[in-house]
Amino acid sequence: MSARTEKSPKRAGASARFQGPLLRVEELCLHFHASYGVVRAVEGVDFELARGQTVAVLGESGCGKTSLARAILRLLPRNIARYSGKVFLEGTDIMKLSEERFRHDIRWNKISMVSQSAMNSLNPVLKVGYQVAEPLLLNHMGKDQAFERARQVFGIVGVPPAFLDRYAFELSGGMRQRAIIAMALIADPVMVILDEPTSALDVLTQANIMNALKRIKQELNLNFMLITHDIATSSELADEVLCMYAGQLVEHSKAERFYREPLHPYAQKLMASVPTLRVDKKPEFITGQPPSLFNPPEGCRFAPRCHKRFDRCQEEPPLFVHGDETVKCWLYENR
Amino acid sequence: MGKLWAWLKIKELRRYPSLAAGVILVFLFVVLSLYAVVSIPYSEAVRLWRGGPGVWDDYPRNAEPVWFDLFTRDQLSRTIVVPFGAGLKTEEPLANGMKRVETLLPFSFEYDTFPVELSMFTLTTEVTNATVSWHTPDGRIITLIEGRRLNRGRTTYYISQDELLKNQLEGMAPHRGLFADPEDRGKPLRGEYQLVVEAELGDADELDAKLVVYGQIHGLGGTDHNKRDLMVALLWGAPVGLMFGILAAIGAQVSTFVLAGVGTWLGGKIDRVFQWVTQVNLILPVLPILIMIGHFYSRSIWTMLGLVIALNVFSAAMLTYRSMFLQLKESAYIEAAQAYGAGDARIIFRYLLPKLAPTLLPQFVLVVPSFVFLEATLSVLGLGDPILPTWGKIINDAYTQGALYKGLYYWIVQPAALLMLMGVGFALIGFSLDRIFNPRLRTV
Amino acid sequence: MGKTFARLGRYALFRAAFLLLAVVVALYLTVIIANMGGEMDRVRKAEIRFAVGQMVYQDPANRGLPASELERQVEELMQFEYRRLGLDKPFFPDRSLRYLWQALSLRFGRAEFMNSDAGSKQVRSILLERLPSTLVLFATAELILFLLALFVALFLSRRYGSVLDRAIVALAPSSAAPGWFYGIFLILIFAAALRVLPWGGMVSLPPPKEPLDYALSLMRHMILPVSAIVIGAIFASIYSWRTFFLIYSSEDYVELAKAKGLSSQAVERRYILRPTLPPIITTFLLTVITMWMGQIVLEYVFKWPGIGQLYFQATSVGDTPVIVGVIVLYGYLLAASVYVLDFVYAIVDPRVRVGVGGR
Amino acid sequence: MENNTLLSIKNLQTYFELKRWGFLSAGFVKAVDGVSFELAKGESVTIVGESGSGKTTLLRTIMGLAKPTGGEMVFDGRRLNGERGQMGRDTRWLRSQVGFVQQDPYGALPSFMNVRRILREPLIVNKVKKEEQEHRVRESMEEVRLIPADDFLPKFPHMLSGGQQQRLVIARAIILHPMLIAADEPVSMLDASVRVEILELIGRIQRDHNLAVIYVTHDLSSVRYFSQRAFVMYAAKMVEKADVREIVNNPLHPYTQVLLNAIPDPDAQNATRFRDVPPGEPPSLINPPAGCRFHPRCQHIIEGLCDEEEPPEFEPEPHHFVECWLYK
Repeated sequence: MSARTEKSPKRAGASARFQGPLLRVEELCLHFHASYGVVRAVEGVDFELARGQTVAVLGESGCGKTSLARAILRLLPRNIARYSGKVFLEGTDIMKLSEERFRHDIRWNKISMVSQSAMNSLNPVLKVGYQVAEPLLLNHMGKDQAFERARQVFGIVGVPPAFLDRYAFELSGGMRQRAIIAMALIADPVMVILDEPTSALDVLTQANIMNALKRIKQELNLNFMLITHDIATSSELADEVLCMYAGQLVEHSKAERFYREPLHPYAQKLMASVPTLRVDKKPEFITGQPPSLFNPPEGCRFAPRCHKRFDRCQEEPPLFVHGDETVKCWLYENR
Repeated sequence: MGKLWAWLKIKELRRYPSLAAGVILVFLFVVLSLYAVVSIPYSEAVRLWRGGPGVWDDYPRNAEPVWFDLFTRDQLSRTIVVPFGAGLKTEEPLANGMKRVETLLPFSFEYDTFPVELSMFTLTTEVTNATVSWHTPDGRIITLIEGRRLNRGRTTYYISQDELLKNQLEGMAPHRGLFADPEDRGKPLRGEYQLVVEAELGDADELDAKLVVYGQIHGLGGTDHNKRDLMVALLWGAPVGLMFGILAAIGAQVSTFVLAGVGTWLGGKIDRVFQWVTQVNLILPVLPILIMIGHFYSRSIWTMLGLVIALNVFSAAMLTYRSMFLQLKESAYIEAAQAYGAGDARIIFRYLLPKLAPTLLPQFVLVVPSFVFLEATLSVLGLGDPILPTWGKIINDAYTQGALYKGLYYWIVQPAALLMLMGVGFALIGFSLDRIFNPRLRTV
Repeated sequence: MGKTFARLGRYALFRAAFLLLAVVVALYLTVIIANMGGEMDRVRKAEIRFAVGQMVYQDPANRGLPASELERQVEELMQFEYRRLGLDKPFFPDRSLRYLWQALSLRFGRAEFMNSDAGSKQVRSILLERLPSTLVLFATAELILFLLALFVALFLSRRYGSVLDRAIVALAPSSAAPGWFYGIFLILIFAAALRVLPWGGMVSLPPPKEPLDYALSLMRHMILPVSAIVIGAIFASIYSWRTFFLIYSSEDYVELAKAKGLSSQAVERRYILRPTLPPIITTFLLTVITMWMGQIVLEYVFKWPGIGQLYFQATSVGDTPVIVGVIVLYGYLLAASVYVLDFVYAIVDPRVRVGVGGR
Repeated sequence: MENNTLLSIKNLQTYFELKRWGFLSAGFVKAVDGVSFELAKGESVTIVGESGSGKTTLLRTIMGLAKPTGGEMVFDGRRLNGERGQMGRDTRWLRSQVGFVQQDPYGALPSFMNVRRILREPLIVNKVKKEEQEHRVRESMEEVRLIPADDFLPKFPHMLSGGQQQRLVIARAIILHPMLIAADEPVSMLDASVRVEILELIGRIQRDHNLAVIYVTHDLSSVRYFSQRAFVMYAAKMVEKADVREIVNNPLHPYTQVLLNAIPDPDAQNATRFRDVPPGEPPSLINPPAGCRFHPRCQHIIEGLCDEEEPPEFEPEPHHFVECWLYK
């Protein structure tokens, strides 16, 4: 067990909570080196997130939504080309923190993550209980106290405590996903990033897990950042929506607005392509393909596929802010 | 196969220096093998290597290679041969139908170290008494033998082992004494020497003589204890090693690959039998069995090759290939092929095997050196092919003759270095191909 | 925990039975090969003739009898012996199974030409006398190879692409050559040229009395052979294990471990090293098996008085019982290696220990 | 009247034998356990269910990839599970009559063959004459809009986009002019924007050639516009069969109701409401629960009946079949 320097006492509920937005991201950029050039996965993303609000990050595959989460949690692969911008968590810019301080204060204590492939996110040779309790053991909590906490979070996500003593291969897909969600909650972080938490699961199991996440959201007043390409499922949790296209944020608006009548043309097309069960509306498809991320076209990146394109679109539009909605499209220049 | 060509054609080669180095090395060995087979045809190489009377007479024993000369300031002595018929012959008719014949065998000696051996060969019909004398550049004459009977045909007079002569030269071995500079007996005298053979023989008789002064260094590869020029074996070791390595690799790896494919696809009993035979083969002491068969039955390289292949078909590689095929067997494109009616054979040979062929290549190349060394190991154990000259054989001879004790390092280092280079050449290619083709590696 | 031990026990039992069966088949094959040219029969018959002949000629009762009479008695007794030992029955299945049973129980009878240092002609005592020196050398070399390769591979997996990493990877091809090959060069340098280490042999002659001196002398003699074995395989092992670590360090649970805030040492030990051990053990098993084979020439090159050198001497002299004896011993040693490493694999990989089926 | 039924299945069973230690029989996985339905020529239908419900095994049995162990299957008037010898010829004929579209487009294409080779393989296997092969290849590429054909023919799968790869899979599926297309989760790997494009492509081909199509998916909402009827499968049985519209708007079987209720539509209200979803997981197919297989998770359970006897098929409304005691 690595000796972690003595941690400040656990954030007692009473300590004064930071009043401003929980999370503020400014000009966040993340570019990778690939064999054929530099991939500009996240390009200048700005947004703010109030405490207790769940945000859904939507977009087609390859639009940079997972890279955005990785950038915030500083989980960077070896071939990094550029990593810049500011990320304010409860007022402090965590981008400036040293690796040691970041690992010690932020990782899992402030922000935790539920990764996409639950199937192999558990170490096959360690018992599940140990892995779930590990973050607490790192904070010098006693073994049985940590396991007691683990039993608690297993209860919250609906996993029988007996599974603490099992190995990963002895659990079904749904059980593994719940165990990882429990692991994300154990150090009661401020924000949990959920990267495609249920895309690999069956409909009923997915609904069960979504119910559990809703309960956690209400009881623990937690911030979720839900990353998914499945727009219908995202509406299960989302209070606000960030819509990404080709590495850029194109719209940030409230859930009611986005799911009913989104502003940005791409968002409109995206919503039109989502099939619905209860509403009798034939889905449409979007012609053309998303641009390559290593030499994206000049001006608005959706212009070539946009049905409302006009001459201003040659130039890249800034993010226009109207009240609690921001949109990156010249149509809303003087609204 | 398209992907394979895509890699090899474009400039990928430059991105992998070790691949380029490996290819060059192996290419050199291929050229060496071609040169060997062309310059010394098979039957000639076998004859030379078997040796026997008269084949290596003119070669010194345990001579170091010529390039030793580069490391010393002084000139190391080399072999000088005055062949039959080269001597100046004068005849003097005598009474009663006899004649006195005198043969002069001149040579010049321009070296700073003594020769290692001295021998004279005579070719006569009938000679009653012959006198052989040694003329040194500074005019001294030393009689070697006087009034000796030379019997018919070809005789050899080992001057350097003549004890009488040794005493005559104050105990110095003849091949040093005869050349020693009177003032400084530690250094040989340079200049023109002459060996004179006088004899009385019948008019109809003939007498010819040949002198060989064996030098300290000889040829590119030096010579061994049977006076054989090592270059023969050093050259011929290349084609034999290549042939054995590549054929064994083809026989073993390729058949293992195909059997693993067939076994995994058909599954059920066949797969279980293959798996079980592999387990038994894993426990089978392969080398001792090879040695036993080599001793009891036959050591020809072809039997050995066949045996090595047979004992390696169900090698551990079967397990690795099987696990790869098991994953592949479930993939969608195989199910699609079944869906449009492809039969078992077609699926195995057109869909399963080609997909993993790129991963077979590095394994195949990596296994060649292990077979080349296996052949060397067998030779070192005295089990090499009885007639073929190979590197392992040289190492075996050198080791049994205690080359290391006698300081004849070249004798062991040269074949070992060539073995090493060939092994490393293939391994270089194998490892870099492994990096290119191994699907899992590319994700790192 | 009880359930796990029971399952582990059952797994061990099953593997043992399986390996034993494999050894039986392997040895049966050896016996068949050994007797293809009637070698084994010839030896048996010569042995019987020797024993019977001695008995008849030294029997005081036959003192005065003419030679022809003695010969008749010898002949008669030999026929009787053949029938008793079942040598007259066909090779398949009778005699071959008899030889197999004798081979399995290490009863090889007497050597033809060789004898043990203690002077006994019994093949079994010749073998068992030389076994410890082989085991000492082999076990030490394998242990050093495993620990060294594991440590360096783990160290390198953190420095992917560094100069050291590229250097070691460039050296990987050196493992194409077997141990004995490097042995020759090592002797050349350290024994012949520098005269620092002994040429070969296990202990200096005459062997020192004190156990401590004996151990020191043994270690001094082991330096070259052990380094030869290690050099012969270390770079390839480092290369393949470092590649395993690289592949396993890109797994999802490793990234999750980093995200959990574990220090890089903790991530490396618990999330990279532990899960990669099973495949490492399997590749190490294959290296051990090829090492056993290299032992014969290595012991010959280093004059190490083990069963490898014994085998070499036996084959050059053509002493059949000893040859078959050594092969059988090798069979058992290989089976033991597979069994031990299989067992270690079961301990390291919970999937085997706990058995699949929790789903 | 020319018989319009393409495929009729009565009480079909497909079991897989479980072996322990390689030869001991350890029970059967009853993947498809008594399924019956009829499919007309040119009709398209969707089979919905969770993983482990047996929907994929049913599809593989219809395609001749899995051997049925019971019941009867008649394809285009030809009875299929005949005696030994007959079996081989039948299966090969059946496989040439069914085109297969798979879930993962890149995985479904051999990576070492170029497009021309991929399309020629089914023709070579089914002994189509050489001259006709080139024509058929170009015709099928035309059909799926991979034009101009010459651009694509020399390419390898890794050089195509996700959508193009799926088009190539469809081209390969129709090149033998089959009578039925079997599509196993054809679009679930694709992005929403491309998904509908592919479904429309299959719909058009179906209309042009009067092909029958069977979609197998867990996501009913995306396929509902492209199939006339929908069958719901649970634990190897077909619990409900009806028109798609009927199933969506008027689900009768408790499992169908729960299944549809679990599928979300994009609506901000979802974040506030909890979906009532039955606890537990689908039952094991080795020894399924007695009686109706859904009874352990069903709210409308009738004691003594649902948990003892297997419900037969009822038709409470015209063309709307359901296997549930509520409609006795």
